Amino acid sequence: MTVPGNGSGPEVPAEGGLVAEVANMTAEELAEHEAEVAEVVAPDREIRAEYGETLLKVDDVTVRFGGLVALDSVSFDIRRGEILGLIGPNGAGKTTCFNAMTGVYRPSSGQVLLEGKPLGKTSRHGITQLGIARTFQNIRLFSEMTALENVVVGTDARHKTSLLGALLRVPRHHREEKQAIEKAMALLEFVGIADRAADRAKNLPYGYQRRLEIARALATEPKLLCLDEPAAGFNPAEKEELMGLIRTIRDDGYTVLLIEHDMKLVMGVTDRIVVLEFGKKIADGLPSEIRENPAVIAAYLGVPDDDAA
Amino acid sequence: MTTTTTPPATPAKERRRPVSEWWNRLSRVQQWGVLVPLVALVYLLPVLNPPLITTQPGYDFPIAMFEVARYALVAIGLNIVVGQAGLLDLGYVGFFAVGAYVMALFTSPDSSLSKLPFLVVLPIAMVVTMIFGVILGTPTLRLRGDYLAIVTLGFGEIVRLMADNIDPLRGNRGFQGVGHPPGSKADGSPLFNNTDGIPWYWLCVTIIIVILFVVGNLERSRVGRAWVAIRDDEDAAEIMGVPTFKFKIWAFVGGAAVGGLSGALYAGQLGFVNNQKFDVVTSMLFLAAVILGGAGNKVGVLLGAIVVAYVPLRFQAIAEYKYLIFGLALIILMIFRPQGLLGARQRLLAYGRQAYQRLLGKGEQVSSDGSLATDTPGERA
Amino acid sequence: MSMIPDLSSLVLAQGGGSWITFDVNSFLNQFWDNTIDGLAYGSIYALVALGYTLVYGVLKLINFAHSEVFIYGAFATWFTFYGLGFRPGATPDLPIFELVGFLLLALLASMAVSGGTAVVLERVAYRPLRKRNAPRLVFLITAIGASFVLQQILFIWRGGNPENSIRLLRNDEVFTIFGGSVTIVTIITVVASILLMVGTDIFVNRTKFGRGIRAVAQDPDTATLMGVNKERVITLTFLIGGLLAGAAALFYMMKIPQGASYQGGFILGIKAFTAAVLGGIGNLRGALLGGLLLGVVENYGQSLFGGEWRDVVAFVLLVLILMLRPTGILGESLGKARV
Amino acid sequence: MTLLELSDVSVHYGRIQAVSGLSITVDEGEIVTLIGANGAGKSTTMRAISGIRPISAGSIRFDGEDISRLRGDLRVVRGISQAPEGRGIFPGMTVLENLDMGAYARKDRKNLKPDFDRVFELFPRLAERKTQVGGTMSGGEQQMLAIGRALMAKPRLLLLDEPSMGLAPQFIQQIFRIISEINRQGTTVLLVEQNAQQALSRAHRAYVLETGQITKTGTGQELLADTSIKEAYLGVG
Amino acid sequence: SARTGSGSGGDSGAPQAAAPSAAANAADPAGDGKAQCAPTSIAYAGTINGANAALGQNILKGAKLAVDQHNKANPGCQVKLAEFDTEGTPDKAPGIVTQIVNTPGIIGVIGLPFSGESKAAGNIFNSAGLVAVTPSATNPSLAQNGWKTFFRALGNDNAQGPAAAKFITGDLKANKVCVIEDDSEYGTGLAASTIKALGDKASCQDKVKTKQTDFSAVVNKIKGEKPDAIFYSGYYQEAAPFAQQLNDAGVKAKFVGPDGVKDDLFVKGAGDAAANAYFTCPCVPADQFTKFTDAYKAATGVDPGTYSPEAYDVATILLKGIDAGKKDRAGLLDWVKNYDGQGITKHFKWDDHGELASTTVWTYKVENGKIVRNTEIK
Ligand SMILES: Nc1ncnc2c1ncn2[C@@H]1O[C@H](COP(=O)(O)OP(=O)(O)OP(=O)(O)O)[C@@H](O)[C@H]1O
Ligand SMILES: Nc1ncnc2c1ncn2[C@@H]1O[C@H](COP(=O)(O)OP(=O)(O)OP(=O)(O)O)[C@@H](O)[C@H]1O
Ligand SMILES: [Mg+2]
Ligand SMILES: [Mg+2]
Repeated sequence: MTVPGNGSGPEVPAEGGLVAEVANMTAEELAEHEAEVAEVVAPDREIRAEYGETLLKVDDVTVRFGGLVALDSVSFDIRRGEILGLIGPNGAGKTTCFNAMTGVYRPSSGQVLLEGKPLGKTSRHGITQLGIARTFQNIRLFSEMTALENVVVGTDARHKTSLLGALLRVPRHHREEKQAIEKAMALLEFVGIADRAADRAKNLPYGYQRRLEIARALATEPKLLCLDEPAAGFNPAEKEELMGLIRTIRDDGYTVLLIEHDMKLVMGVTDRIVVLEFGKKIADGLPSEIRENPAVIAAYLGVPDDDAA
Repeated sequence: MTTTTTPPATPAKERRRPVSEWWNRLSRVQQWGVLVPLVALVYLLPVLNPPLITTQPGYDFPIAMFEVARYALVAIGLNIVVGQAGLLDLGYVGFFAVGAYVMALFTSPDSSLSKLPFLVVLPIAMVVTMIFGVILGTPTLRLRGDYLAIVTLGFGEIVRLMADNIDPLRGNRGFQGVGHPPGSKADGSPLFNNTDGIPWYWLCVTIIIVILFVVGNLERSRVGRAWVAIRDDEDAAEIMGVPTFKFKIWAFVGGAAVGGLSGALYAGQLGFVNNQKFDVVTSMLFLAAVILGGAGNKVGVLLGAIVVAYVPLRFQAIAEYKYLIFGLALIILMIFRPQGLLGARQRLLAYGRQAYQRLLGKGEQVSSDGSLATDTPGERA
Repeated sequence: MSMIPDLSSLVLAQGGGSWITFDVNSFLNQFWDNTIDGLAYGSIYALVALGYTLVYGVLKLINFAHSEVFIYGAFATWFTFYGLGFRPGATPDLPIFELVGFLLLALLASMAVSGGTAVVLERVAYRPLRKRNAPRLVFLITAIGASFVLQQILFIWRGGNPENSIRLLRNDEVFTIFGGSVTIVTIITVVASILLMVGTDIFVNRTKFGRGIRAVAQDPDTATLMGVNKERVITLTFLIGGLLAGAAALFYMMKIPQGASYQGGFILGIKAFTAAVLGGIGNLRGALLGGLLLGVVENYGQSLFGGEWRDVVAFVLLVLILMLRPTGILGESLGKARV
Repeated sequence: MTLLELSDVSVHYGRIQAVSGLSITVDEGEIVTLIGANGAGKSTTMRAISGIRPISAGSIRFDGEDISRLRGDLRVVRGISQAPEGRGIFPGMTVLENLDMGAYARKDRKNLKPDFDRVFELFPRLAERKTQVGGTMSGGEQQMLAIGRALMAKPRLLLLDEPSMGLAPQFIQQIFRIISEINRQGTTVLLVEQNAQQALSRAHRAYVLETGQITKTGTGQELLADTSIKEAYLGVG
Repeated sequence: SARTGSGSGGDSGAPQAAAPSAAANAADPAGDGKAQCAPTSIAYAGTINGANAALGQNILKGAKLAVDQHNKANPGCQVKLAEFDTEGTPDKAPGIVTQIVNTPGIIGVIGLPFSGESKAAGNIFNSAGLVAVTPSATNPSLAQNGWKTFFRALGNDNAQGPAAAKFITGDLKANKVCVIEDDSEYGTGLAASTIKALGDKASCQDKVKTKQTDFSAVVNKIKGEKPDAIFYSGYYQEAAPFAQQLNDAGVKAKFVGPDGVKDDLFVKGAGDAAANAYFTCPCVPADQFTKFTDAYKAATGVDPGTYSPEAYDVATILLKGIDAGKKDRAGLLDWVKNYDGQGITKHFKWDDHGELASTTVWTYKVENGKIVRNTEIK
């Protein structure tokens, strides 16, 4: 993709812009275009953990709310390059686990380590800059901003321009702005909502908002992407699409932690699954193992209903 | 079963913004072509003293124009805090007061401090106000929403009461002979004095233009986006990597600097500073200017400032009724333009126009203004 | 906590210098007098604060025109006295029976006028904005505009001078507590205020209507889905706030018979609002606590530092408390908002 | 007999038309399902029926009465209750208070105990957490609360906007069982669901919504068998 | 002394003593009714609808009365009184005053009422050579700016403070005096000079705010101090509730207020407490000018307020100048500078600074709900 307004390509694109163009592309052109998009989306960055090594470690984490133990001495690893599923009944502590990882809650005891270093008291934005990004179970977009702007805020996490730089319009500011927009546009295309890039986030339909959250999280160039029920509100066909998207994200070099209640999606996309119940880890293994695990079936999966085909 | 087409029940009102749409369609060059003559006209306004618009015979028009411009400057500063970062500040007049007092302390013969020239004190006033911004901001920016509002209100009052009570600040006696910029007329009298509003107006308009550029630069950068993100959802912003505290302080300090600057100008033009006019009501009027114009829209807040400062001066001649008229005007304007004279809409991307153009074949934002059709889908716990 | 490097503490640190002097003696000597008086004034703050808190609770609106709602009640009291044939000057000697009757009449009038003003204000100024889904801050500006209008109506009608003092009841000492004198007005004010506040508290927390208020406050659309009539809840909220302000106005006029002046509500309004925030805005019991605390501490501050520091003390108290408890004394904790 | 009838209903958000010329009917005692892609206008339709979004054209009749201009809260009194998209829990109220709000418009508020008991039986988690504040509950717990609250209203017409969202699998099955159950007890249900498989198999009739318009209608089984539906909504194409 | 026949006013301690005959020959705005002049304007500049609007209204109405009387009596000389609202604040004043000096027809000004605004805008009158006589601004430093156009129609704070102190310690025989000041320039200035003159008899002090209504803490403090007298340095608006609350609390000390308090509104406002009050004022007792009082009441429906008589006098002086043929600013300025005559409130003759050449301070007290003359402080 080209830097916007940078000469190459028609200065004033046809009505409908890139979105319309893409819609009219032949399969071949489309593939090429998608490759370009993927290129921009995939970040190039230092990650200390090698593929397959532990990227993030949840080490004996307990979170209490008053008398309620939402997470009870939970430990598990996330390895670089994998898609790890985190499942469990409602109120099992999955979202709480996300919150403990991203600094929203501080663990009552235990710690979270990223690339071997404890997150300790790192601020929430600091954690994002270290490389953990997330989406929210209850959508939390910047409602007055356009979709594109939302994503650009994500890219800002990697930017260095500050007040003075912006005031004086230093070259770095120009460069970062151009890159940010280019990247954000690519991300919107990547998650499939570029056609409403200029809409305010709050006016987007639910499904678009969920995808926008993913795009915004990806924009922070995370080492670990945490998705909290990204498929909520999707129909099965859309879930299928989302599965593809998550795989592509992983293939682009991201590590993914996924909370989801849709078993088809979880079983279809994850490499490994951790199961929580009442704040405790009750199982940890390959999807095929989890599917058969009697404890998990009892606690979570339930016996398939007869009258639901 | 009868199905009649009932007339629309409370029809969603069509909101068009022909002017802003027209403006957005213009190219940069065309925009300049409109802007330059407009700015020239703005500069010439006090000289032209157009009938109907003039505040005379109630009030000297050039001085009125300076007052309007001063309000506009204040509104731009406050807009950074309220409009962009969404931090409701009801004590902004405190910064204004600090600027005015710094100017008075360093230039008035009534002060025991050593005297400095006006142009030297101007930046000092800004820096001191910025320090006050940090002092105020550091402990209070933890507070959310209206708690912040009332604490800032309290701070504004404390600043004013200090001016009342601390003897070296001379309370009601005040400081006479506050300094002014250099330059003199043909007859040797100073160019900047308290009877001629024109030079002050020109100075102030020039400062406004510079500040508009500066604020515009900030708005279309990481900083402006961070502010809007904080305004929309502070938690989400923090988790998306925005150092919210830092940017909130910056907003406070930036707003404070502009407030201090306008306070210093005010002191210079009047040539006199005492403890009056730094009260809550003044803060409210500043805020009214911002909201009336459309919080977050820097051109809008200029219009808002014009309304707030100008209306009472325009009706100066019917003194008994001017504040009644003003109050009614506030209510009626807000009912008819609840989103502000110009709706709140910032451009937050430095190359946004091109980007949207490329992506969609049309520039900028397309959805209607949400403030009239709110139903935020994603709920907040 | 060393987190308060605000201007005031810097200056206080220089205490004993020429700017500010501590008068510990007078503080100790008048401690009980100040406490009792502070409670009386604090009850008035609290009643007015309830109006702020209720409206804020429902609409998240700082109703700056509430001070005018209050002062309209004060004028109603004055006009009732005037209409009953009393004139400025010395206090008449009334038989107890008549006195009570007249005061109740004034209470009714004052509550009716304040309540009416509040409801009209809501209808004329705020409802059109709600219909148009205006952003929250816009209400604030309209409130300021309405405050101007209500003030100016009084100014144009009655002029700038306060109405001359008419009072039916001398503010005599009834008994003393630890040497602090308790006057008849103090007793009436404190007792009646507490009764009114308890009543309001029961009404809001125990009745169906009260749940409606809370529901509209937390999520207006969903409240509608539960069958709550949003408009009626809002109107009622303004009405209750107005009625309480009207009652406060009578007590105020008994304490300060010169109180009916077109700008006379302003400072009291700011203080009452401060009290509401101190206690935790949106919280009824918080308003009571905040009002009493503010009334008392102001008095202490004044006797300790001198009259010019009275308001500074009030605002410094506010800042300090919010530093320690960011949502007021009884306010809900912020941590509740989940991510 | 027809309980709810929308004819030619249009709804706008500012200048955006979210629903245009939509007509659906729901008969007394039915379960009717509305399916459609993201942004099709399902939730908008639900909001219009409940009266929290004004309609810009057309009419809505409930039980023979034109309610197009009726205030939302009065529609609840007439017997329309909704568990909205995004759950709409009152964040500062406890579980008990939230449930109690569900019965706000009921005339027979004297004896709610059996209704509370029924909800607690359906969702034991809520019974464990009676005094937890709604805003701190987990997503799924909130969803249970929202459904339970809608049940407390004992409505004639129950509108459910994606009730299975965020629920764990065993609960999803249970929710659908509950829907069938209360329907058998006489409540008419209009259901918006992404879980089309389940929804269609339980529904008497269904409508397919695309960009604000009805494109298909039929019985649940008919639509389940429809290949284009399968492809678009069931993910088995 | 330059004052005509006012000398042997009242014997101290003998209330309602022989009236000073001064006001009998006070200048009358009506003049001889034969004045001829081209249409001319004078202006009132001060608060009309702003801070302390009531005070401004008092002044405006007093001036208006003089102008109306003049115009009615002199068909050949119609003078217009233009009104300008400064809102009493220094920030509005320069714009207003600039407008006034740029309005060619205006040749004399009654104003500005407050010291703050006077400081901010006095130089504008000066450079335009437009005479501005203030009926109420009492800050001493105003006269020290070298402004040739500034005149003050009453004594400044330095005159009244010592006199008040003398009265309190002498006539009232007070040994412990509490001085309470408000936060106005007038109040603080006057308090300072009074405290200085009281010396160590000023045993306690406190401050209150303009628009304050609840004085419980000050009252409690005073209660503890048990003073013989209280000097309240401020205006009647706060003085009235303050006095009443003192009285309620059982404080029996004498309550003394300056000219800002000496107002019928104080008497009405303070209720029972008024009986215990005394006033000092550099003004001739009002019973000297019942004619004015009656006319004022007839014209406006209310009693004259603080500074209404001063404003009437100032307007009269300007009007007499116009009647005497002064038709431009220089002429009228010259007229005022050299004026020497009796007004209803006092004798007017100014020194080079625009201060009255001499001022006498009178004391007053309340009898049967009316303010009556008490003594002249010598
Ligand atoms: N701030 C809080 N205060 C009190 N309890 C809390 C708080 N946050 C979470 N909880 C409780 O902790 C438990 C775990 O919540 P969490 O949100 O982690 O569940 P979850 O696994 O994400 O469930 P779901 O699948 O329903 O989203 C729940 O029972 C919830 O009610
Ligand atoms: N508050 C709003 N302001 C503007 N447009 C809106 C608003 N809410 C919804 N829309 C628009 O209305 C259309 C229909 O939205 P609606 O929420 O009804 O869809 P839906 O079918 O419920 O989708 P989903 O499956 O994602 O919930 C969408 O295009 C959406 O962008
Ligand atoms: Mg969860
Ligand atoms: Mg929906």
